[in-house]
Amino acid sequence: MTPTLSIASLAPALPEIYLAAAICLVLLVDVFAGAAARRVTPTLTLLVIGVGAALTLQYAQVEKAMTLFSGMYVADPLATLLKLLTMLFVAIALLYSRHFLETRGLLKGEYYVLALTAMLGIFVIVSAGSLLTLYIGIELLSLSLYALVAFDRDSGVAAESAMKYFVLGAIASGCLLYGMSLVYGLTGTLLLNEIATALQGPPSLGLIMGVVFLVVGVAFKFGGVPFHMWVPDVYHGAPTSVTLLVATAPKIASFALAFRLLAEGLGNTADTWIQMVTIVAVLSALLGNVIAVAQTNLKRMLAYSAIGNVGFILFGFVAGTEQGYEASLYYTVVYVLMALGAFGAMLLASARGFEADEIEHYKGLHARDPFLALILMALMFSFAGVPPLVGFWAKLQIFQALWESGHLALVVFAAAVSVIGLFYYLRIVKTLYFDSPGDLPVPERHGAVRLALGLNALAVVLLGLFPQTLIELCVQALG
Amino acid sequence: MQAGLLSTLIWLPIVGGVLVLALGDSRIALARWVALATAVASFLLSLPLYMGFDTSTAAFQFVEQMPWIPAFNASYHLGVDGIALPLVLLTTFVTIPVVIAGWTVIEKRPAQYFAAFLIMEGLMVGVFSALDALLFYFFWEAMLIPMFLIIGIWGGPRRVYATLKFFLYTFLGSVFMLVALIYMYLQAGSYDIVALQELPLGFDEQFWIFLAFFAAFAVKIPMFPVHTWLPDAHVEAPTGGSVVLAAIMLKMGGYGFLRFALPIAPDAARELDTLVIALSLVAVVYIGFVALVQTDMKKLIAYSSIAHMGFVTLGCFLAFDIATGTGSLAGAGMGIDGAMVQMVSHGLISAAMFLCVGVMYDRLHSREISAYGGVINRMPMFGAFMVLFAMANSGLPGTSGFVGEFLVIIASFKANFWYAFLAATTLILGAAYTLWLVKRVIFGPVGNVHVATLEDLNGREFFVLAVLAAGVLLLGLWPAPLLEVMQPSVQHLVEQIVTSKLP
Amino acid sequence: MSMNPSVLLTIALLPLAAAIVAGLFGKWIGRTAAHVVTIAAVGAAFVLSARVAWQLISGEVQVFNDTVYTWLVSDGVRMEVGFLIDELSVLMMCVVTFVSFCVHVYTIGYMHEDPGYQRFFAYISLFTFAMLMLVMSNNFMQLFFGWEAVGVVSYLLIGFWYTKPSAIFANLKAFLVNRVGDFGFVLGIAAVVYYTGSLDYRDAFAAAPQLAQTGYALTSSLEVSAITLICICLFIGAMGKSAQVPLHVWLPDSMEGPTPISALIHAATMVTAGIFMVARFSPLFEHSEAALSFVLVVGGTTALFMGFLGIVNNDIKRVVAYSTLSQLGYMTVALGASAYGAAIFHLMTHAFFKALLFLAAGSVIIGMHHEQDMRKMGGLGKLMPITAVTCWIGALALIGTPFLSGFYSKDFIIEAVHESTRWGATYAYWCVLLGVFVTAFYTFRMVFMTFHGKPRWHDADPHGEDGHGHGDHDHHGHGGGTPHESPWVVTLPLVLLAIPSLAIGYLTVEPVLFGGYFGQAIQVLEVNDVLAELAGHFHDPASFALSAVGHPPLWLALSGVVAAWYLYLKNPAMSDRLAAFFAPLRRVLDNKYYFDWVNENVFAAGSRALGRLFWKAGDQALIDGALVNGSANLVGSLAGAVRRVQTGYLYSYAFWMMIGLAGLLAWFLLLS
Amino acid sequence: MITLQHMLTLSGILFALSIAGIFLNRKNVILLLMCIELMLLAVNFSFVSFSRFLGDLDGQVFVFFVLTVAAAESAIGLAILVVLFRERRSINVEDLDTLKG
Amino acid sequence: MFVQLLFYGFSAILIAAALGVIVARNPVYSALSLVLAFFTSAALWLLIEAEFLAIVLVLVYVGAVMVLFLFVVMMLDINVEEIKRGFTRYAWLGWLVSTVVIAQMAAVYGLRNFGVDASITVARSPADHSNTRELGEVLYTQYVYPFELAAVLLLVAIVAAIALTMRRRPGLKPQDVAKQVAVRRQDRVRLVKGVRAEGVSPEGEGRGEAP
Repeated sequence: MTPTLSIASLAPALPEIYLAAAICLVLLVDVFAGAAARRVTPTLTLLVIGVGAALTLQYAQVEKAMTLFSGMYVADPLATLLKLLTMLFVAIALLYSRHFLETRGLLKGEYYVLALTAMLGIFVIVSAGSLLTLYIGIELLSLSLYALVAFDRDSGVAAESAMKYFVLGAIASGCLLYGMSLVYGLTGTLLLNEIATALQGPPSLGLIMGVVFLVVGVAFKFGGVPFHMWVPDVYHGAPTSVTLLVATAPKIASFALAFRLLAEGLGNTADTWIQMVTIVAVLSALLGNVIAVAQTNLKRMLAYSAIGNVGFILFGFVAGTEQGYEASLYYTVVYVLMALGAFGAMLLASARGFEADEIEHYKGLHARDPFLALILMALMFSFAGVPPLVGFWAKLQIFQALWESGHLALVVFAAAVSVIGLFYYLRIVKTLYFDSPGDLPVPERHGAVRLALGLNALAVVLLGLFPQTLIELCVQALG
Repeated sequence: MQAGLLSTLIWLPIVGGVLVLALGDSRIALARWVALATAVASFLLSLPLYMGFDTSTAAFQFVEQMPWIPAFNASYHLGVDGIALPLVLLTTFVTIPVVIAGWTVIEKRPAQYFAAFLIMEGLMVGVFSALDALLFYFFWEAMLIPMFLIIGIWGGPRRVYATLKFFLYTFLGSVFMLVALIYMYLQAGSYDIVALQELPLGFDEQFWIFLAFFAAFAVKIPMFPVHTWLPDAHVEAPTGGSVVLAAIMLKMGGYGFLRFALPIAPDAARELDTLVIALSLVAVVYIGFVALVQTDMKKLIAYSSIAHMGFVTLGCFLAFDIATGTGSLAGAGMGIDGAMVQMVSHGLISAAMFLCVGVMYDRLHSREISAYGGVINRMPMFGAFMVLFAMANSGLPGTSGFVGEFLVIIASFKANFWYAFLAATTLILGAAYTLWLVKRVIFGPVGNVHVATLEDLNGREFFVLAVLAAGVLLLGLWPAPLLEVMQPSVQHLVEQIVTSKLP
Repeated sequence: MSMNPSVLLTIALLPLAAAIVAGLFGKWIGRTAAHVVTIAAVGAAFVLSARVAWQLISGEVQVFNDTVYTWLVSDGVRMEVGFLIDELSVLMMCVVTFVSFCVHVYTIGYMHEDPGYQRFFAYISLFTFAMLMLVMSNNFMQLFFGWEAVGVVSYLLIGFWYTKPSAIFANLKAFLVNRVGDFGFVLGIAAVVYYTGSLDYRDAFAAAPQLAQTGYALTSSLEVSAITLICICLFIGAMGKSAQVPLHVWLPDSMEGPTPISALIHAATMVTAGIFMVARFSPLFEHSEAALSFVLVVGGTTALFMGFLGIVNNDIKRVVAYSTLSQLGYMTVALGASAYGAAIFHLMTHAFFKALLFLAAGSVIIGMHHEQDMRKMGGLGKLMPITAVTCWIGALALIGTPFLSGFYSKDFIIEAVHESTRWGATYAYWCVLLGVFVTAFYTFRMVFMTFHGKPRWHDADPHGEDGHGHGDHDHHGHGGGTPHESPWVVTLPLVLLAIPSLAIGYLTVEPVLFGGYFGQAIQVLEVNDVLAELAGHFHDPASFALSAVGHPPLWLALSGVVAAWYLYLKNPAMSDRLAAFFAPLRRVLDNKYYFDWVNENVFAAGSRALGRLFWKAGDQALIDGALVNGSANLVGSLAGAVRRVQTGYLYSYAFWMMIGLAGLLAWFLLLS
Repeated sequence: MITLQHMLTLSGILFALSIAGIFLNRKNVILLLMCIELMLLAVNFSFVSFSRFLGDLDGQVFVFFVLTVAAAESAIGLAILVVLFRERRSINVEDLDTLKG
Repeated sequence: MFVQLLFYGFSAILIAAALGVIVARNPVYSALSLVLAFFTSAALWLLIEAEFLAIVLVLVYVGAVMVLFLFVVMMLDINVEEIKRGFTRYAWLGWLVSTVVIAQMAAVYGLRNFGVDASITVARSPADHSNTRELGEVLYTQYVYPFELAAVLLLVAIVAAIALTMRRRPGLKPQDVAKQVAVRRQDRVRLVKGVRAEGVSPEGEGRGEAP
């Protein structure tokens, strides 16, 4: 291990390096732009992300897995894919949010900087090669999100939810760290690949305990039951644009965390954590979907729906096979795509003084704004896993992976639970299409955002009709 | 010409539907004509399917195949055999009257109404012509969405309950089918239906697979005791929705039994056939009685649909008892023939019946039987049609309604006298509820002042009903072509299902 | 030489074509054209039928049995349309087309004011077509087609005046009761297919002896012979169509239809389809003693007990209708006694005189301005001489006056059943014997009340207490003045029908019954052949008529006439006293043995109650309420309960996390 | 002598106590933040012990980073606390219950 | 032996301090208990020769973090009476669960199947060994990547803290030096009744501007 730092050898780490620099740039531009910052910063941020994506595509791609920085940084196709997706999703989220932020006086440079640091946190997790980078990435992401949730300083619920998020998140971090310390103590290394080789044979009790702590941490980040309590409150309390951010890209980080930590690092003790993940997944899928039925607030409903979907993502880990991880990855990406659309539509539907977060605010949206209603409907059916929408393939792959690994009971369970899920998604469609609009306001038109949202929904449909591309991407990334 | 015909039949209506959607309510006149043109074009394009169909083989024809999801070894694989072909034709045929019937009647968002039906037509053709199980499931489920909206948007007062119930019920059933399909995919390495049919399976596997299929198809067709979504859905759906629901969607259940459940899990089907037959007979008798006391016309027809579908399931599952009872296969095919004819015929008759109710509903906005009486005094033409369709519904020889019932009863006698006995009660019950309906609605002195204001059919309505009447009579008087088309496929199917897959 | 199938097709299809023309285009072509077309078609069909009959009888052509058209082929079973033209079918064809022709002509006068004129012609032409298809059929399938087709036309015709609630009640009832019969019929056909794999008569007949040896286990303990199963099932069909007890209830009510169809359908042709069917299937029935005994008992019961009902009814058409029931019972008895030829013979003679009686009753109804209650008639004989005379002829024929047509047919039935040794034959014999008296009594009660005695029509209350006493036409109203003789289009058919009523028995009894007329069309096992035994006593029709003096039926008939004369002309008060004396019996008869009551209150109401129970308790409460909505509510309330865990308090959130952690720790540490 | 077991047990006790502090505390949000610090201390204990007892340096570096992160974390936590207090005029845990269900 | 005695002594104090953090009635006491806990921890770490971290712990925590805590406690000016700790009747459950967790963890550490030999003692380093140097050597080489990330993390903390807490309240009238310097005479002269001087408050714009 001779740390030779040539610029060329750092190329795979370009996204992180670039992003760290770009964050500073945005921060500086924002400070010095003064009043113009309101116009400049959002655009600049999108530009930065765009350039980042281009650079990543151009320079940071690797044929096969390699490590950097003494093994603490991993570059592999999965990382590249996840980073690109993250950039895409964050960019879309920011695009959707701009108008919302503007009308509520939240359009500040810090918002964008924090979004970018959160993104950097995701990158770090995605490329983490050691427990340490993993931890720092998590904290980078979490701290940015805590701040963003509390960003609307005039909102009591936002502060409340931020506080809850913070405290619970810190506990989760503590658990994760404790688990890491045990794993470190029992293997003598922080590097994930070394941990993987160090762990052979039946797991010791100490390791099992460490794994329990790690699973708790991972489950928390995902929002898996019973470590999910923050999810509905944060989704509900945060400004919708932040909810959009919290609900989407970090799911990729969660997947990466679980994958790097559990599947790669602790792959040899999979038997142990698979059982724990099974418990969490089953509880999540069940309770998430069941409680969502009783919700009247759309954000809360989507939060519980997220918990339910997390159950499905975790089912892929339960399968514990290549197909399982692929299914999970695919599910995650698809879920994020759908969540983006759903919250994006919420942002469009709301106006100053009308947050459009109660389900009944969507009554007869079809009559008021057919385009938006159509998009929301497509997304709801996709969430429910009804073909021809992409959500179906996500569920199908999970089913396949579970079946293939012999989890018949779970397949049946997942199937049954998805019917419960269907119920509340259908209720939204019912609200959109079958109820009378009353005197609810007509959403404003924002051409560009609508276009983006339309493309988002179109992607949900097209990926449903032609799922091969995305499936292949996932397979290649993990293969 | 042949290649791509099925694809055209699937995608032409869908594209047409999107086009209609794009034209929107502001250009509704044009949108209507586009919708009609699409429906008619689809029907005309489906005729070459029949003309060019080779009735000497059980093989799939008009096959198209191209890779779709290589990752799952699933392909875009289409084709029809003698079992699918009649249902495809039925689908393209029935859509035309549906479009015409909604011509000016639908005032709320008409463009979307037409678009929904066209899209649904494409999806339904897809269901009947898919030769890849995943593709089949894809269409099968996708079709629920337009139907959900049709009932929910254009439906009656309890439409939300009805449509949610409809969607959840069918989805619950289908999900288990998906689970079974996945299992077989993992065994066979492909979703190809033929491969699945040839997949060797042990008894336990077959048993569970059969139950999974049963869950999906029994709900769809629907069988007792999972039928309760149907009356609600029918009553609340707009006329076109009821028509498509009854005429085509229910047939998917029967088609599923013939395409999947029976050939894939023959041994399980043999084991469970008594159960299925018992439920079918319950449907015939029990539902017959229930239909008798309905006060809502659509509900009555809905229940009668369930009873009629009882014949389909009965016919499908007779083969085993016939084989064991008589030691030969003679008659097994007749049961399936009967089931198929019953499906096609019920497609026409129920469509016509619902359209008739729709004609009345459009005028008086009530489906209650008691709101009518002596309609024929004011609407003689309509009355004539209604009596004709009622007769067909009660299985009068010379109409299509007779053929299927008759074949199934004869076949069921081969299985067991008492099957035939119970099945034949439909002669009485079917006539009782249908003709009692006719008596109360159509005949008699003018029932009330509203009835007195009724006007007879307009040209459009007349055309729609006349077309269906022609179909009903043609099929009743000359069913041979239909049977001929089915024959090789049915024989092949019989061989498949009586051949044990067990080692 | 074989028959030309296109001629046969023409016979069948001419009325159909006419029906289509009159039915679909009636509005455009007008009334006259409608009746011209249909009458021409039916007339032509009659002429052609007669020609075919002549050719066949004269041996010019062979019996025709061939397929003209394949309906469908399923699983090797061919279902076809084909004709079997033998002596039996040509006889029926002639009868059907002739009576139909008369009725067509009669209709011109009877219906001339009705707005549904063209429709009516279309219906009766269509009926003629259906009936022809039925009798010409060479297979079970087509027989059933015709069977149902005549049923549906009958349904349409009974309900012809669709605004009349009683009419549409009657037609529904007729259809449903017939469906009960068809239920058996279809099972019978299914059984035939089961055993022979074919629907062709030929195959079934050929298999009959063997089927008599085959058993079929209905239940584990009950086994019947296959042939009995088939025959009883088929006969249940015949019971429906030929209105045998207990499926007779529709026929009296069907009098709600216009009179011409009562004559055509409910007297002469359709109701005899059942008789025809059993005769046609004689090769099958012959092999089943049990089935024939069943036929005997049912027929005997119908013959006698339906006759009683004729005595108490005051509606002129209904009296004739009950008479028809009773006569159908006679025919059935003949069938049961294996005297198929006698049954068909009676069918033929009955067709003429019963059509005549119905048409005469119709003529009276026209004359009375659509009054049907006999209590409001009387003394019409002078005003309507042609009607009266022809009616007398019909009545005399019906009661079996020697030399008239009814005498021969009926007497041979009585003799045949007397000869029969079959189980139930004795019962049937007494039934038909007593029936003779009853027949004479009610027939002449009707004749006397209508045509003789004091006219009661001028003081008639237009709205009598008899619920069935409404006129045919609602728009006609009542009290239209003095009754008058009907126009020639009405009386001509009466005369036309009176001729065969008088003479056809005398002319044809010998060839039909004893001359081997039926050839292979009717097959009787030698041991059962009662007609062959009777043939020994028979020399010629005249001497047979004279020998009637020595047999009880003639005296029974005479005493019936005398009793009717005494009670209804001589001493009407006596009839009231008798009625009072037999009040309980009378009540039973007035209520028609409570068949209708049972049907309505047990079967119909029971079905509805059962339906309601299934619907409310089964579908709504159990399936929907408990299972469907129940599970939805379960999820809902579970959701409501579980969401409370999300208290909103940070410490409880932390607590749950801790529980999760401790739980996982405990689980895995204890596990390993 | 002090063994690894001693140190680990101590860290375990600290960890459990800190979590107990979080869910036993029904009044004061600041206490929650302090408990979190305590928890991190417990973790650090564990890392340091493993590092020292196994003679591997990585654990101590990790602790170094944990300390850094903890500082940043408490800064943000306190900032949120300040915002919360400004809005609600209370840092009572029991007042943080507008979001539930 | 002496080391052991020290260990037990410090451990006792540490646990007591930790308990103090949890149960103290006044947040200030809690904070001070926490300080105590940090001090004893540092001492314990010294016992196992992790000198650098022991010092850093004291410097960072006691010197910075805890001061921040106390600062916030004071700044928020919370009514101490109100802040009284309330243990509800379910407190015993909480205690029970934590006891169980402690027992579980302690049990695992004591088991032979823990994974490593937990009964080992710390290896004494030679006298010239520098823990600080050792760490310093790896921190900027091997750990340069996390180190840089930690820097970003701190940046996040700064940005977040500023974004959340710095606020320009409408009522405040901060100076705008640039405007004060750029002021011209006529701005001062054209006094209009009821108008405030220029250059006072950007927040006050619109109210104070002369037409």
